[in-house]
Amino acid sequence: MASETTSNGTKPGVETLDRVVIRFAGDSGDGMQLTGTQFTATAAIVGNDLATFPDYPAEIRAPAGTLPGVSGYQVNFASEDIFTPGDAPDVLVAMNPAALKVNLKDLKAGGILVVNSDAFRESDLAKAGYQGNPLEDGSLDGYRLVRVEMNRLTRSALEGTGLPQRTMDRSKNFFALGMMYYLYNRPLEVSLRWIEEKFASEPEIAAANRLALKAGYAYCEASEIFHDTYEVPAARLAPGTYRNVNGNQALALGFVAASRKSGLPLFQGSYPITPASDILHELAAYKNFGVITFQAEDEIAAIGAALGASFAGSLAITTTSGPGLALKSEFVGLAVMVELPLVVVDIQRGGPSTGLPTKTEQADLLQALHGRHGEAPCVVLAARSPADCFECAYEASRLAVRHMTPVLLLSDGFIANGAEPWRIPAVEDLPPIPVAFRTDPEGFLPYARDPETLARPWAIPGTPRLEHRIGGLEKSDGAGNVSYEPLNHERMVRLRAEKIARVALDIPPASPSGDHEGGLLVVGWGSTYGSITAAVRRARAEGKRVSRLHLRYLNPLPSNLGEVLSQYDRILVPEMNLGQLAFVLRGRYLREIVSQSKVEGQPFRESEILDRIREIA
Amino acid sequence: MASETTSNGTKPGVETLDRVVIRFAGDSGDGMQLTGTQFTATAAIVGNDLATFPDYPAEIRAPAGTLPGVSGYQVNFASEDIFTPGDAPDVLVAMNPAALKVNLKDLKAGGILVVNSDAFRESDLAKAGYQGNPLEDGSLDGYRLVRVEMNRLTRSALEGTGLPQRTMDRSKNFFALGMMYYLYNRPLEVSLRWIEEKFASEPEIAAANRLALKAGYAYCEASEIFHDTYEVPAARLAPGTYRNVNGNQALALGFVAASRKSGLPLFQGSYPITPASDILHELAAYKNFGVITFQAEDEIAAIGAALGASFAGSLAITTTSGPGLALKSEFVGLAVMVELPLVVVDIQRGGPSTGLPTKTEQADLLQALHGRHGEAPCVVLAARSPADCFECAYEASRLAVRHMTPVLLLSDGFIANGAEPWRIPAVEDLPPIPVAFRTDPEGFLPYARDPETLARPWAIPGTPRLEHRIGGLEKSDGAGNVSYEPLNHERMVRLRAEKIARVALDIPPASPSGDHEGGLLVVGWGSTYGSITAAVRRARAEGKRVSRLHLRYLNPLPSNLGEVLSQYDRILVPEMNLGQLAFVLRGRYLREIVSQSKVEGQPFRESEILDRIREIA
Amino acid sequence: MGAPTALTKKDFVSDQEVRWCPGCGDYAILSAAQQVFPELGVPRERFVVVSGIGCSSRFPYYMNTYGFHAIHGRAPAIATGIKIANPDLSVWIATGDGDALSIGGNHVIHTLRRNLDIKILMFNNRIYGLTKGQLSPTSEMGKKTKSTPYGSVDRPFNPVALALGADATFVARSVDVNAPHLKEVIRAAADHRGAAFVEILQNCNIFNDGAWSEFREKDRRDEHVVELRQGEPLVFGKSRDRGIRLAGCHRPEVVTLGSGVTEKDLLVHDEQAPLGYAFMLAHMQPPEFPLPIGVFRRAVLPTLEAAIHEQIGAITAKKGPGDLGKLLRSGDVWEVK
Amino acid sequence: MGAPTALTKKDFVSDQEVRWCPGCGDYAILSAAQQVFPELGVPRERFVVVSGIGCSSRFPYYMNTYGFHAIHGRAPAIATGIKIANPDLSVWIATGDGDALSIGGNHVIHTLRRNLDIKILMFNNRIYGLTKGQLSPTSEMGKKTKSTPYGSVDRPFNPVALALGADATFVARSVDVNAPHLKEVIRAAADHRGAAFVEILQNCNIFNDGAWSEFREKDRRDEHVVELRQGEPLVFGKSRDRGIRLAGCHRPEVVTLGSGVTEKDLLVHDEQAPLGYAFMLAHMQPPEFPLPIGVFRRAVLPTLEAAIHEQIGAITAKKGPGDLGKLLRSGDVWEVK
Ligand SMILES: Cc1ncc(C[n+]2csc(CCOP(=O)(O)OP(=O)(O)O)c2C)c(N)n1
Ligand SMILES: Cc1ncc(C[n+]2csc(CCOP(=O)(O)OP(=O)(O)O)c2C)c(N)n1
Ligand code: SF4
Ligand code: SF4
Ligand SMILES: [Mg+2]
Ligand SMILES: [Mg+2]
Repeated sequence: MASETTSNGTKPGVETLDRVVIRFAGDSGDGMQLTGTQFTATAAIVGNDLATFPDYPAEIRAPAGTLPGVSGYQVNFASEDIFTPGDAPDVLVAMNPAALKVNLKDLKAGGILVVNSDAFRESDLAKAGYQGNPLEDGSLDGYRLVRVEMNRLTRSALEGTGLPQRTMDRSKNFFALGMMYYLYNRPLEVSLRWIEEKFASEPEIAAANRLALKAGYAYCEASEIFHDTYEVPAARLAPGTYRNVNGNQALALGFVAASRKSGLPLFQGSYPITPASDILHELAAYKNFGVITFQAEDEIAAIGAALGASFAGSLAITTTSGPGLALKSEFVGLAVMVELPLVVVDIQRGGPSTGLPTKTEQADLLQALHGRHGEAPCVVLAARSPADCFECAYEASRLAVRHMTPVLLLSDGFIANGAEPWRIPAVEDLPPIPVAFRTDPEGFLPYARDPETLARPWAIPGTPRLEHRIGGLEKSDGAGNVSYEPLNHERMVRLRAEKIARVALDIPPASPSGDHEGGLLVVGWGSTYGSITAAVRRARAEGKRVSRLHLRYLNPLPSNLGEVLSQYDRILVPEMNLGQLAFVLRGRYLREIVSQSKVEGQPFRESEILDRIREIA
Repeated sequence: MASETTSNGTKPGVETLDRVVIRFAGDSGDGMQLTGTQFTATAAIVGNDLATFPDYPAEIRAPAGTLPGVSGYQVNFASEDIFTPGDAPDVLVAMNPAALKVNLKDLKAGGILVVNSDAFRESDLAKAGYQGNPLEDGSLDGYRLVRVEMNRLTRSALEGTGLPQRTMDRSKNFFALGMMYYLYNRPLEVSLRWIEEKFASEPEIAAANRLALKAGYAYCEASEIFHDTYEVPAARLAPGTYRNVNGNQALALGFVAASRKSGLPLFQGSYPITPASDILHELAAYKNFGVITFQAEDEIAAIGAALGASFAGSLAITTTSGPGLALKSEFVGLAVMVELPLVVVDIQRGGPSTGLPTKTEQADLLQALHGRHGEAPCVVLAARSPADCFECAYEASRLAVRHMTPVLLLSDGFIANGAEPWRIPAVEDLPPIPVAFRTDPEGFLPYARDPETLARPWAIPGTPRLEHRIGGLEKSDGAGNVSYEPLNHERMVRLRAEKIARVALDIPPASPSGDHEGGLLVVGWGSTYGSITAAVRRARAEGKRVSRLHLRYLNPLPSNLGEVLSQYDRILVPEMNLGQLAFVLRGRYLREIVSQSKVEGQPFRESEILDRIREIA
Repeated sequence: MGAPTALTKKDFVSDQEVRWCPGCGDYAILSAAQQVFPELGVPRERFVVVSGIGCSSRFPYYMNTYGFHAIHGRAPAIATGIKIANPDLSVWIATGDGDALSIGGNHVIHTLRRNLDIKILMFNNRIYGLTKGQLSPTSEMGKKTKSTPYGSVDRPFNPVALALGADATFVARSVDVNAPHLKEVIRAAADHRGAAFVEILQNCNIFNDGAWSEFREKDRRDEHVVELRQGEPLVFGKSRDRGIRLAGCHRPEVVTLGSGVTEKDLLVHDEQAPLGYAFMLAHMQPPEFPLPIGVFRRAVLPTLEAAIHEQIGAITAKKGPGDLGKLLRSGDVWEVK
Repeated sequence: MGAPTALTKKDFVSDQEVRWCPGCGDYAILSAAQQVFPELGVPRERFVVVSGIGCSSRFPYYMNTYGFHAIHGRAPAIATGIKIANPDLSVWIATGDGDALSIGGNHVIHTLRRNLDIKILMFNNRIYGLTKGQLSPTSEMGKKTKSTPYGSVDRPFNPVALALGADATFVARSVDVNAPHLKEVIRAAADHRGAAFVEILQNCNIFNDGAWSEFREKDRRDEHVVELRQGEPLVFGKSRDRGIRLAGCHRPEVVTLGSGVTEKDLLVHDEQAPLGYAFMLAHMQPPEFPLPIGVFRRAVLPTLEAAIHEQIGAITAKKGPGDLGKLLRSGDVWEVK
């Protein structure tokens, strides 16, 4: 197959760029997610650093051609290291008028705009709410407009296949992909191989897509619609083996790794919910790793089953999004009381209530910290990027098991679906997760505590002579029998709090990047990592005294955090909520905090944070 | 019947006291709650100010005679105004050794200790874990021990009734009550009348109780076991009509009042849970007020039904305790999104998880504020005393309806079951709760907003030409259709926040008692009101510069609160949790706060707060 | 329920664009409801359609009535509150197999046992549509879905049996694209005074296409379904040449008419028969049997909302309407001057 | 399930004081379980008893086995996780009518449909005991409780019918104080491979005393219950002089033996009969009928936990045990030097 891409030689007018942002946009039925993923896969293999942002509608399939039906996939690929999918695309591929209308505002001034001109008939325009035809009314004069009759060209490329016209039309996304491969001098192999595998059982479809891909490439070659082409060389990534992962895949892999390294079978209790379902889909495929996935009747049963499995000695996790976490609240409280390890993953989405299920947000932090009755402290972590999800899943598992506690792990729709290159760790380099079930009946007390961590013993059913009962009523210190004794209650409430507080001894201290002190410190958590990092780098390049600190551990906070914050003059906390971490930091450290909020269901642009930094740094 | 109490004349050696604390304690089967309630009812009629603290076991009926089976009822009655059930009883009535063992530590040094000596057989002592007999080993020398053979005396008083001995023995709590009536020169009528009504269908039981009550009284008269007796004159309460209420009764009455004054039928969706169930029991009796009580299959269905009833135009409430509030989290978020009035009552109990179901705590504040995914702000109120529950229920209803929002109302086990005199308001003095359902189809937009409150119109099914759809997906501003538009989402998130913030314009400003500035300010919320008030009064009497502020409105906080706090040098926040309000105030106002925590499932004693004030004022 | 009004289908079409996949069975159900509602003699403003979350639960947006798109599984709770608060309303639930039977199972069975006068239309596509293709509690064993890539090992519910187990007073089954039948069943549910549970076999052409082909396709369905009609024998087949007979009590069998077997030998449908009968029908499943569609059970029993209001009425009649002033002053009161 | 061990009742008595009201029916159930467990040939450490919240749910504290006193209604969820994680354990649920059928109804029906090898003992006292006397979903209509001071207007569930509706593979009913019968039923549940639902009529002598007197009292129960015994006719009465006959399919009737009616005319119990039969029995209710006790249905079907582990085994056998290093490196990978 490799021989088929020999056309990918050197071409006249190849300009080298550091980074490029392409957005593919079309109708939900146009296969844009696929196109984006393919472009990303190739960029990864070429060795670019990259970041992606899939943005798709909440409806399964909104009416074809309408604005709510528009699906987009943005990929930023670069020879330098990058942190975000990019603010404004250099190239917009718009497969129909609705896609144009929704996305044009983001395209860089003077950017390349590739449109499928076959989709701009009057009825198409009407569906998108256009009065006139933007391709003709001069409204696109500020862009490098490239009109391509993609339907016609795809059909003619596929003429020999004998496929019905509707089926042919479905391949036009590969035509578009081929064009982009030409424009950026990318190899076709990765996608050709993928087509082969994916459509193994439908050889005509495979053939159609293959032909369309090559036709798109060839069309550019022949027509010279692009005057120049570009090259984005490989990035100087740290040496190692890489793959491309999105956040949910990385979480799944992290849990499997933790299961292997701890020797505990992995049990996932889950109920499908966007954007968390993919973790279930991923893990359900790992049966030969002994992974048990249990799709429960609801979120409550899902966490209940996980807690039961934890009692029985599994590495137990439950995965959900905000509404599901709300439902699990009561059970998380029980997990706090019975002190069993459990990882609860919340892939945050736009809220409140059903909100914007396919959009991203960070507004569940306070729920994660406080959303339980009574004093019910948990460990709370947040992942900052797709690849970081692997480490966070692993770390959440380690902490849960070592400290015998529920751990809440926050991610969000942006990093769950967004992809980036991940340097694959060697299995032997993963930190150990030692587990010792209690087996000795001598002196066994279910609520005796490890002097260092205050964790209680894990004594699993099936172990002779350790029969004991746990439950949600207050426990007597040590013996763990039901106790209504006032002073015992106070002691236990404080012990549970102290147990979580001591996790701070088991995590790295906060260590800002930039200056050790003075000026502005930008503090972030979760998926704002990319935008903050990029913005701070830019601001520093502009000579601003600005540093940054990204928090993985939100409860307990690193023990030196108060000290660190006190080293800086001003603190800015950008969050995709109304200032939740800012509130927590104020309450904890009595520090004035500048909160930057964005609650649009969309990640921060680098420029938004940069602008704010410029205002206050 | 009144003539039967002529014996209650003047007696030699009647000493006048300002206040007295009695604790009745016995086995759960001994009827101590009843005895306490009767003493309280009489004290109320006599005109004392009073406060009570029933403290009963979590088990329905723990094994008779054991420590976990002990049930207690403390009543503080006074001629001055009082705020708490009292720290240490002046009199302890102990019906068995277990009751003695559990309660003795609280009795004042030199206090009166009345014991049922018939219950101190060897087997009784063993059940309570006594080695010897405390009545004989001198261990009670520090108290004024009064041994009474209550079983024998009750039996002999009931000889003529022909009742079986076991039945006779059940009346011995009335014997004890009669003794206390003698000791404090109380009339018997109130209890005699109550016995008549309560046991109307069981005349032999009525007779037995009546006889036992009088026998207890007469026995003291005859035996002169008490050298002196005491009088506690009527308190100088504000003029008006009074009755005795506990918090749950007062809540029920408040909601009925709000229903009547608003003209909205009251709909309660609820699922039984200690200590909230009594609100359901109370309201279920008010059928001729058109009150609908729906016992749902669980807490989720309970709030769901209430929200449905609200949509249909009812004054809708749902009542629960912490675990139930956790379950309702997701639905509260929906209520925030659909912007319908709804009152959610949480009678807090000891947590986390099942915790200490019959004990009191204030650890659900952060859950009430933050226990939902997404940015889902609600109004949060807390009642401070049994009688205050009436006003809070009323006010919660008013705010919910006026601002079209869910309102969370916090109470706790202490005030839910504790009783105090309530000055009954005149119906016409209750503030109006105007409601205007939208009926005009002209220009109707489901999410148009009142310019003052930002409330949306309440358009109920059945109204012609206002057909519209609401739901949990993000709404477009104004029209209320589903919208995934980024800027609309941001606008709506901020509108919902602003709507709640504006409630601050509809509530009274914070107004501390004591000094306007300087010194220590003790800030409280909820049921700590009594202990704080008493402690601050005492401290001021000692010359301390200490003021106090009790917050009913926890979200939004009064708009002048930051300003008020800044007037004082130090701030102390006593709470029955690990410092939840303290955390909120720090986060909001960046003020250093001294947090005083008590998490024993027991209310603060006046002395505990006083001691802390002395340390820092 | 109010004076008849001259409503048409158009009156029930909302201004919102319908956002289901082209070809989805939900369109047919929507159309059927929009045709039946105007014929029910209920003023439009008295209809309330409540739903949970799912493709099917988008239904209320497209009905120009009052509507409440609730949270996943909780439509019955909201509908219960609406109906009790105002029994004059005609309250409908549109729900999916996941919404109704997975997360919402408890609310459904409680609504049925309480016999609230609420109509539950459950769109059964044997899959989670909105979340893009996971197992549902009606998915058949062995099914490969996104969440069961190696095939499911869960036994599915039989929705009709479950509803009968919850003592539902009206239980029926119909098929999305069998318009006349579906409309008849919806009408029958509307006419029933009490809780109605209607399972509608619905095709999700994206994630579970063809799940019900034999019952949906015009040229095949006559061979694969048997229509239940009150008082009529259970006959089926394109040429109505087969029927259901009892081989023994509780043991139905398929027989071919002719050669000694006549309609007289067949089971005669009785919606009011003892529950064991309806339960037997509920367990008639392909391939052994044709799938019964129509009304399995119809029983008249008091509705909860009526009982609640009657009780309130009776107590109010006895005690007199509540007087707030008196209530506040009830119990032992005393005056302080 | 493991080698037989010489266990006795004593081995199953925990060191915790039993805290039910004197006279509560729960004592009898506890004693029955403590007698049956040692006879099951399961080592003590393999028993896990899970419960929700309620008086009945205190049960695990008194059993000297592993135990999990969960939150209200959620015992089946926890039990499911335990059983799937370790199928070698013998997993039991102790629950009440409120815990199992009100808040926990959905988990119960899903556990039954999935056929996990879990035994559910539901203590039905037709009341909420622990919360001091509110209506339960099995309370009879008209009942005055704390939450229904004027009498309830809710139709109750029929627990056996509901379990059958959920397609439970083992459904039985027994009575707290009928020790031999109760032990037999518990043993049968233990022996069944699959989900077992056992309704135990239990007296709450504090809040609902006498709810089941006619089925509990030694001198009355023979007249009011009919014991279901596999292959035996349905005979009852102190002198075993009456029985149940079918008046028509699905229509049972009570007949007196003698005067032409013999045991041959009676229904013969078959635990494996088609479901319509068991459902019919479930609806035999006093006063018209004696109350059936015993095993209504027993069917052998694959259990969920076995199917899960078989699937894992089969796939592992086919693909080989997972290699973590390979997994991490799967998909398109590239090297950066
Ligand atoms: C609390 C909660 N959990 C999960 C989800 C995700 N979710 C939305 S719809 C759905 C299932 C839809 O299936 P079904 O009810 O069968 O409807 P269909 O889409 O097939 O019509 C799920 C799991 C949610 N929205 N809320
Ligand atoms: C989430 C939650 N809701 C409500 C309760 C209160 N509650 C405890 S037990 C119970 C019902 C008990 O009834 P049942 O299950 O029949 O058990 P019984 O006490 O009668 O044995 C209720 C409502 C609770 N503990 N948790
Ligand atoms: S996903 Fe399936 S059920 Fe949902 S709209 Fe599309 S076809 Fe219909
Ligand atoms: S309240 Fe009833 S069920 Fe509970 S322990 Fe007492 S008698 Fe038993
Ligand atoms: Mg479905
Ligand atoms: Mg019960």
